[in-house]
Amino acid sequence: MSWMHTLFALILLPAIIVGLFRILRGPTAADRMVTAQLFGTCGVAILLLLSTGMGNPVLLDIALVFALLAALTTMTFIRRTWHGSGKKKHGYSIP
Amino acid sequence: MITTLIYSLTGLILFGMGFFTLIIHSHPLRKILAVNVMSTGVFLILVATAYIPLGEGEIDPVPHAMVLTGIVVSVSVTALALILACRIQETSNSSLPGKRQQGEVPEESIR
Amino acid sequence: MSYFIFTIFDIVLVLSMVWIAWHLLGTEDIFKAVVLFISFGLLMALAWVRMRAPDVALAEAALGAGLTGPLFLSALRRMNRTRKGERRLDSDETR
Amino acid sequence: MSRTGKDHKQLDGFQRMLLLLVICMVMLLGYIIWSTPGNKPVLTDAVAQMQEQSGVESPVTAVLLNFRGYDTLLEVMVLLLAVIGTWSLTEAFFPEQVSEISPVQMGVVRLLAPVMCLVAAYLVWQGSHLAGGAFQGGAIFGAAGVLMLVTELPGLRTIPVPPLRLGLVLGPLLFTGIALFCLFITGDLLGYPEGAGGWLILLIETGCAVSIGLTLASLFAGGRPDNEFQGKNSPVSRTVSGDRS
Repeated sequence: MSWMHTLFALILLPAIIVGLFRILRGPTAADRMVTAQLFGTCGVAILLLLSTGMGNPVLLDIALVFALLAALTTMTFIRRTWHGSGKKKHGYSIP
Repeated sequence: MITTLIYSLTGLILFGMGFFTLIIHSHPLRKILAVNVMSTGVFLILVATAYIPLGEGEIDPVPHAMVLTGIVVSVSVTALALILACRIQETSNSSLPGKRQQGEVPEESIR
Repeated sequence: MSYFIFTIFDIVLVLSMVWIAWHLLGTEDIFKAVVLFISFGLLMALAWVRMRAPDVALAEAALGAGLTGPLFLSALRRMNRTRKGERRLDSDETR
Repeated sequence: MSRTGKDHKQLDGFQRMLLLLVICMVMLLGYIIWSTPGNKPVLTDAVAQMQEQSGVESPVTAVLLNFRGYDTLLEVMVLLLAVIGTWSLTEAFFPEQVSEISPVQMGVVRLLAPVMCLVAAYLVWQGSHLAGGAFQGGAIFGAAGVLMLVTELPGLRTIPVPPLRLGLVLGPLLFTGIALFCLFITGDLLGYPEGAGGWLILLIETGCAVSIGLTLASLFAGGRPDNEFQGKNSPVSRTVSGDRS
């Protein structure tokens, strides 16, 4: 039944692609960054499914690393990019 | 076989796109991004040639080791290039009149 | 069955990677390009997983998806700081 | 909506010619890839035969640190060179207005930084039999450093420089030392003596992971530490500033 897991992973992949539209459209920087984080979550789910589908427990470690390091990008965004210009209406954007 | 082909061709397309962008765009950050995409394409081709489908034997570990070191080196090179680009921007801005205050003074006051 | 699903997975993954790369190299907004690059690194990690290279996927998850994003964001901030409130002179818009 | 910069309308003659050349190059390379007989495991058997003697169970780690150890040695040197280049370019970048650290951010750092160090150690240890190793562990360790750098913890700007430098060269020094030691014992550079391979590789990996983590964190910091502390500690800059005054 391991192909079921792969099938679900395949179903989760379009969720990433739908999110891509938000990155391309997103009016503010925060929209784009949140969508990138959503990708991270989706990637963790896909990795967990694939680890059963491909029969490789090492993929669990990769999912763990993903989940750990997703916070890093968000933190950098908050500290270095978002802050200081968050009072503006549209937030941070390069002219 | 089909998987190897798919990923090799993707690597090739990525390499070509990155190469084209590297030449025609002027912004340094975009050039660095383009070099990253190019290197990713090369890594893809390298690993794809070593791919063997599940259950048909072990995979050649030598290309994997090469790509592993390549990724680490490319990240450190990216960091160095970014700092170089920042320095170029800072120095070229400070040479222009009227822009020196914004770039230089805060750094002095931190120290 | 499993082989079939894996092949479809590969094709969808590869198409979205090329699509992301196209937008990341073509867009005028550098911040958008950086966010797209972070997502690109994530999809790359999935591609390494599919090519049965968990070591490389682990390195890509830690470096490509985790560390390069903050590096670029930090450099973007540092570059923008020196040109606060002025229009970009050497933008790609002229191209 | 999203106008790509590569719109064909915007390309002038030179760029069109360039596009044509790039497409030709890609097609040529594609033909080469197409005509290469793929899917032939060239070195798999060679690695598998020597796997017993390498001291580790993971083939990638065996290739990285035993069979082609000098590649990795040179690569660690490249990372060190990147830090030297960065330090000689500029000083570390700290934003001019330091925003106060909110409790949530502080909580995230308190929670995640130790977990990251733990996972880094786990990956280094795991490198001998599954995926993992010095690079991955070092990257996670560096991520912990980057997390603290990004939060601008007040203690980070007063980090003493000599221990930092020692940490940066720990991996390369250890690696070179063990390589020379092996040269004396067995007559080959990085030819580990029988049975000791596993322990030596683990030792090298631990040192390299610490160095790589510090390297990535210093690369993120974007320059050498503040001059004030450098002047106090390092004799080189003291003499330079002395000459200047």
